[in-house]
Amino acid sequence: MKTPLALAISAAAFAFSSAALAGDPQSGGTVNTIVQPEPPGLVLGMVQNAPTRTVAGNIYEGLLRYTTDLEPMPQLAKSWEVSDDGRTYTFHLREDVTWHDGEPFTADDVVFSADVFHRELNPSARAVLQHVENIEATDDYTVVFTLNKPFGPFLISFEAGTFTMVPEHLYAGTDFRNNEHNDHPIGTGPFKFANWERGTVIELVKNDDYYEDGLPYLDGVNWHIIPDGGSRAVAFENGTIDVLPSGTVENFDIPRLSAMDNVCMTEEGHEYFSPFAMLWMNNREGPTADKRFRQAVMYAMDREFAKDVLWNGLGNVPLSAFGSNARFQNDDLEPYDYNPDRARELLAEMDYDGEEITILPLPYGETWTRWAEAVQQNLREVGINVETQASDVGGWNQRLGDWDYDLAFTYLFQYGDPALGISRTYLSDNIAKGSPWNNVEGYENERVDELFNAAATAFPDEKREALYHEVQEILHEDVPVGWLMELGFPTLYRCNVQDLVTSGVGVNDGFKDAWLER
Amino acid sequence: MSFFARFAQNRGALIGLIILLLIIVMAILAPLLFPESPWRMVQRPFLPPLSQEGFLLGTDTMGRNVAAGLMHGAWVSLLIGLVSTSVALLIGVPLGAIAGYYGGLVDDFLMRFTEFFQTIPNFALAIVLVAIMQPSITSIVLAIALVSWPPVARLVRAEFMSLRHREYVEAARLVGQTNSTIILRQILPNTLSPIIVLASLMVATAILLESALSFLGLGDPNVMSWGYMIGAARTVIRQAWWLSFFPGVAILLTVLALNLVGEGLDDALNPKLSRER
Amino acid sequence: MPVTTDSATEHSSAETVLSIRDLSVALPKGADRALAVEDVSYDVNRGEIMCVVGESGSGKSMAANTVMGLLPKGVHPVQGEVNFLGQNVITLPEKQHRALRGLKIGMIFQEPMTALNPLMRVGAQIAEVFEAHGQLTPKQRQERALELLIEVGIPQPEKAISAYPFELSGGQRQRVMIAMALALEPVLLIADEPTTALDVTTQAQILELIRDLQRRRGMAVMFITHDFGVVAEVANRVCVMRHGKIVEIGEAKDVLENPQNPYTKALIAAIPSNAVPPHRETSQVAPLLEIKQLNKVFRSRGGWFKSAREVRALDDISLTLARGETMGIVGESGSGKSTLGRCVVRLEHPDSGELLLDGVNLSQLKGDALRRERHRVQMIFQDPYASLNPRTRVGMAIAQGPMANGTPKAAALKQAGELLDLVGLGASAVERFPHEFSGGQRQRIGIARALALNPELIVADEAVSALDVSIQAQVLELLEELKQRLSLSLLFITHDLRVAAQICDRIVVMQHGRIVEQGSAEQIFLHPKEAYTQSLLDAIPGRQAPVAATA
Amino acid sequence: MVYARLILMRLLKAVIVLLLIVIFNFFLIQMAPGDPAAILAGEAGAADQEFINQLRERFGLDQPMYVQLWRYVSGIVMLDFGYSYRLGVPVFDLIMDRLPATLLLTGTAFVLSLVLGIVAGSMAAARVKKPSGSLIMALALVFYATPLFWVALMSVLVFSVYLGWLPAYGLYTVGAGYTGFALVLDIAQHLILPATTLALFFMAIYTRMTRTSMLDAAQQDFVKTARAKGLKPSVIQRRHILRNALLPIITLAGLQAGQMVGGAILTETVFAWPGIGRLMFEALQQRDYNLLLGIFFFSAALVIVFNIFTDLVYRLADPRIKGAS
Repeated sequence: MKTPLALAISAAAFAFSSAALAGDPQSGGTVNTIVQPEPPGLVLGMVQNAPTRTVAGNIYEGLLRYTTDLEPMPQLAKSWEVSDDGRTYTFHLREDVTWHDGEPFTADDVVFSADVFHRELNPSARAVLQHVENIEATDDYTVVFTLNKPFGPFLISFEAGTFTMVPEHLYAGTDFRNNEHNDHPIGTGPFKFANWERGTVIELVKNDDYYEDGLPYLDGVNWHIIPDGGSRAVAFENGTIDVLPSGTVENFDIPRLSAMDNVCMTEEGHEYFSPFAMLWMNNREGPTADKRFRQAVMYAMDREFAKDVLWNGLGNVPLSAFGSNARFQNDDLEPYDYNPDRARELLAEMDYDGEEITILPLPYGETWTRWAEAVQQNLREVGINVETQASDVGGWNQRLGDWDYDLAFTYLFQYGDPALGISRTYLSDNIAKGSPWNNVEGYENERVDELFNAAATAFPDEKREALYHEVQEILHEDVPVGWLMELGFPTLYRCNVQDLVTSGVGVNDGFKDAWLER
Repeated sequence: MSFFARFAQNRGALIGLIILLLIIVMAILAPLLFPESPWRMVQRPFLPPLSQEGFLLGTDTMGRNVAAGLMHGAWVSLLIGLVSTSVALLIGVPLGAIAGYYGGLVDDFLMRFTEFFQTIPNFALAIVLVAIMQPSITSIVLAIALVSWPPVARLVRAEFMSLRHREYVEAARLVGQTNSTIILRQILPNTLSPIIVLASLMVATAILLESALSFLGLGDPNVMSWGYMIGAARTVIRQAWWLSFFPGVAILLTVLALNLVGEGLDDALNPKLSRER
Repeated sequence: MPVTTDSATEHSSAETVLSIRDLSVALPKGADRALAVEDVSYDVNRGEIMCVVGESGSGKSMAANTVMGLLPKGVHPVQGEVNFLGQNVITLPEKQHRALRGLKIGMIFQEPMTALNPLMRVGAQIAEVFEAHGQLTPKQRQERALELLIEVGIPQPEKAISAYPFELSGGQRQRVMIAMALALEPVLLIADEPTTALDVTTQAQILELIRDLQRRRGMAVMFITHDFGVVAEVANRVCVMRHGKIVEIGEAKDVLENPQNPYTKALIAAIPSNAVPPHRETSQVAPLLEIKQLNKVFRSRGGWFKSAREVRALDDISLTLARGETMGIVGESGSGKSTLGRCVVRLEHPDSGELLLDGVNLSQLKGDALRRERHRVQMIFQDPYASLNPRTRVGMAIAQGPMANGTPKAAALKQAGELLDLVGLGASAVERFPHEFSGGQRQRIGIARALALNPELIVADEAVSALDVSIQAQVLELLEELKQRLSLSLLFITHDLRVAAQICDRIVVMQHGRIVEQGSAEQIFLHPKEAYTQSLLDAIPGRQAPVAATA
Repeated sequence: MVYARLILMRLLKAVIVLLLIVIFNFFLIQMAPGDPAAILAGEAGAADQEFINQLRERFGLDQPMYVQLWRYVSGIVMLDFGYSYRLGVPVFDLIMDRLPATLLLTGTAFVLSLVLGIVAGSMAAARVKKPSGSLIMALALVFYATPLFWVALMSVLVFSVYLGWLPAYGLYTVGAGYTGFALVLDIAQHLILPATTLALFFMAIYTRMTRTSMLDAAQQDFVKTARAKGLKPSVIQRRHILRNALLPIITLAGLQAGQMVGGAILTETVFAWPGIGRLMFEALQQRDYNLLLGIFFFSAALVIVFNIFTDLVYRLADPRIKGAS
């Protein structure tokens, strides 16, 4: 017997989206927005980096969407059930869906996408799929996933960017990466790929045969490619650009831009990712190997200053390893407030000999550079001898991949659930050279491993919560990495663009519901 | 007429010299006037110039004192300019001298080598070099030097070619002086003036190059150079014009001064005497 | 003495084209003297050639440039009149003055090599003259240009007219210049050292041409030169200048035959006599230098687009030079005489043949071996300005040789002092820099430097050609004297037979890299065997005494 | 015919130089830290070893270096520049997409600077020691001394933001759907700012150069001859002085023309001009070796072509050189 959970949720979801509507939508109009940097390709799953997600999220779709509270909403799957043991997930697909090339979308596409395509190409999907024992289509419009153990976050892993549906009839049996259709992606989404002028613009046009009645309202979306932050700001100011997705303008411009009339700003729409800025601290060698040193760093950094000056007060200084958007946050931990004296004490206690350490800024634009400068200054003021080590993206990857650093900036997506976004940073079996996204700091703690693994597969959530709270206490004490900020990535847009952000991934699939008020 | 007299005849040169001296003084005084690191966040960000006691030129995006940055920057920019130029000379002069003096195959080979370097667009090459060596004072200086030596080599070569058949050089050969002596004692001294002039201009170009690199984010993050200041201020140029304005002017003045001085040197070192007679 | 006045009156009868009165021209501040010319007065009359003679710095060209309005910047007349056809050009507005240039006054310059625009065809440059004065149609201009080229006797005028200057020889370019100057049949032709840069034979032809044209057109010609030989060739009247003042003026005949002013006398005396060279006893001792079948070919390296070209600079040259003997190598430019000299001192590497110095073959030595032998043969260079390193003190310049050959610095410098004494500059010169010396003095320094290694043989390459006659004489004397004192052996290379005649025991005449004739100086001058030698002798300006004047 | 032969030989030489450059750059870039796989993995936000290995294998980065070099060079010989690692598009196409934009920009700037520079220069030369002349030179000097990117920023600020006269970035108004003349006009508008900024610097150089070399030429004897003919000063200036003064400028212009591709990186970045320079910078940041090498190859080729071209022009301008053959 099955719970009516899914129906309840989907009902809630509808309620939500209809509530969001202000006035009645009008059709027509094209929105000009920005993608930065130029994406390497548009086939989700084959490429997962941010710009690709932003654009292709409107071409491709996943089985589910998520509210800004990360509650699942129906998308390609109109409903779903979860067995009591939490091991079987059954999805009922919509029957009126067709690919952009007219072929019908069926359960086989789902099986192909999940079992073949993503298993081969998509690391983030692989992370989830390792828990999946078997995927099968029981009929044309029903798919059943069987897990080897319960996996808490399974239901929120179906977002388009992570777990997109790709057309079997075009990809099955081909060399995916050299498939001719990669240049002209075919999805089920509200917009169709029209044209990509390298270095200038990617144009999407309305999918007239879209299965949801009346959607989308827009005739098209133009994603402009403007490499220079300043120019992007200007473009928005002089009206060529209507929407600035999060992170497409330098933070310093945001106050000015948002102050312009007929400009609206929302911080919503990145809950699914809730980017978490961290300071890798090399746990293997040098002063940073000492717990007290790492704590000292936490006390030495004026994170509030960074938030106010560099991030315009947006975002949130985290308490510890779990961000405020993450589930199961343990909030009765003692915060690491700015406290240089405490930092000096700790350094004295471990009698730090002034050995020089380096700090590696994140080569993603001015704000990060400034931030590194600020932290460097903070650390110097408590007597830590730190030099900045400049490098471009390549050098940054290289260094982190080879563990050749002392302190390094980064930020990670949390993907809504600790088991997806957080544990990967601390699990010891996640230590491997060559990737800047795993347990780069080299933290090893059996207890932590146990807790995380148990929590991931525990069922139901109450069990998980207990485990996660304990893990947070340990991490909070050990400070394997520095927890800098949960970044507030605001989206700026002309106020006449309505219902732009209706999900936890914001504009990544937001243009589906968006409409222009005239 | 004395060297300086000839130099001073060119009023521009004199002005240039004065500006240059001022900048050098700035560089020297920096540590005295602003003992603490220019990176120190000392005040509220985005203070406009003159708005606050002790912050003549205001503060930057992170509340750092622009005046302090400017003066420490003078030091960095000049340093980079001078060192990279010297390095370039160290590469270019010997190559040019040898090519010009011996001629023939040696010359051919060395000139092909030089052309080769000139065939790769300068700035692009500089960028690549810095990217490869990862930004730092050293890598920047090297990169600048590596892209700016060919003109030196060419100049020196040309000078040597025109001088090596001068009668006094032949006389030196006749009395049995060794090639090295002839190169160092007879010819080189007589090529110095054009080299000096070129060098003064190269320093200017080097400063421009460095600023351009920093502008693209390829500067040394540990030193406050003018180029860095502009690069950093570029994103906020709209709300804080002064952040990129003052360093911009500083660069302009320095380069300007160096050029004026260069012209002055040219007049003073290459008196027309040498041409007519 | 009142020469100026009576010369002025004397010719008032003949139609005066140009009359200069009390002209003074100021030099810019900082020059060696205040006035370029001072109180100069003379006339130039229709149908005569007036020679203005003087050594460098005498201001002989200043008047001419004033007439043309071509004075260099900062130089300007401060007093006097320059009346051309009755109007004073000094006060003439630039526009009208320009109208005179080319139309009424034509001018030729010294350097035919640089006086023509390298980027314009000869025809076009001539046609410009007509254009400048708005005469004729473009087509007619070309026709006239051709006629003029024919008139000045350019070979293949049809080709020359569309040639670029660099495609013509020096003589031909000078003819083009003349054609230009005469295009509009000016009343006055100013010729500023028009033949100085040319070979003797060419010089003779150009002089002939000018004289001839002058006669046919009855122009007035103002002929500026430093060479009394040339004066003797062409002058009707002479005006001798020194330090900006006129020292003597009068009929060419009178001035040449019995000059009044001592300076004039000195100048005339200084022209290497065209009389028979003194008979010299050639002491037949063992030969010092033996040259056997020496060959040298210059190849212009075949570049990416040009094919290699060959010039036989030395074609199977053989000669011997006895110890203590002075041998003159005479020839025109391109005869290979300099190449010979440079091979002997081994600045050039001969392709084949032997250079036996005291039996040692220098011709094939290289590198250090060569360097060690170098001190045995030294050279005196042509250009007193280029032959000394401007940044090296004179003493050092001389001492460098001995030092390079192992003499300690102190000793070398001391010796340098003695040598400077020897060449008549005084040991004090050691500390000074070349630019503090005059051309003649520098040449003495050059000699001292050559002597410093007391070489067995000295090669003097056009050693006096760049000097004013009076200086020339002094330097030649010095050489003569040194020869006696130190019993030097000299290889004396010159284009100037007169000079050769003065100092050489034996003379070798070269042409196109070959030896045309050799023998004792006497022999060569009195009984030349070869036509070419004869033609050279004939070309010597003023050889057959003052004649032209009376004609 | 001399030209044909000359060009042929030069091209031959060029090929060798190009190959050398390819090899040189190949090793140069290999020295850079991080490889495209690592970076793509990095961008992907989540990557495991398997993912990276897949990429490496695909890009042939798992091969020993000499194999990679051999593959690349032999590719070049067939004029196959490979695929862009990041964009998965043939390098050749990418470059051909961008080249026109760059050539348009730099070409315009080039002509602009050359013409204005020579005009200003000769004016200055004619007005030596006059205030007007000094003013020209002062301006030239200022332009020369001002950092290019700084001018760019300022001009955007003034003309695009405050005055709103000109578009601030891009090659044309995206989405406006202009065609024909309208498009040309639109592009022209977009061209103004970047082209002028780029031109200013070189203009300054030409101005100064023209002046000096005209003053030199004015000293020559043939100028005296010309005056002796009674020619008008204006004619002398133009026909005799300027013509001779232009020779050194041709040489310089040739050099600059060659640098056009590399020289525009800054301008292209600030003005978001979709050209080669920017592509090159991005390729470098992405360690997109094939693309980067391809761009270097093309820009070097361009340099060589322009050198040859310059030689020809020089030959036309100066008969003496023809004569030398």
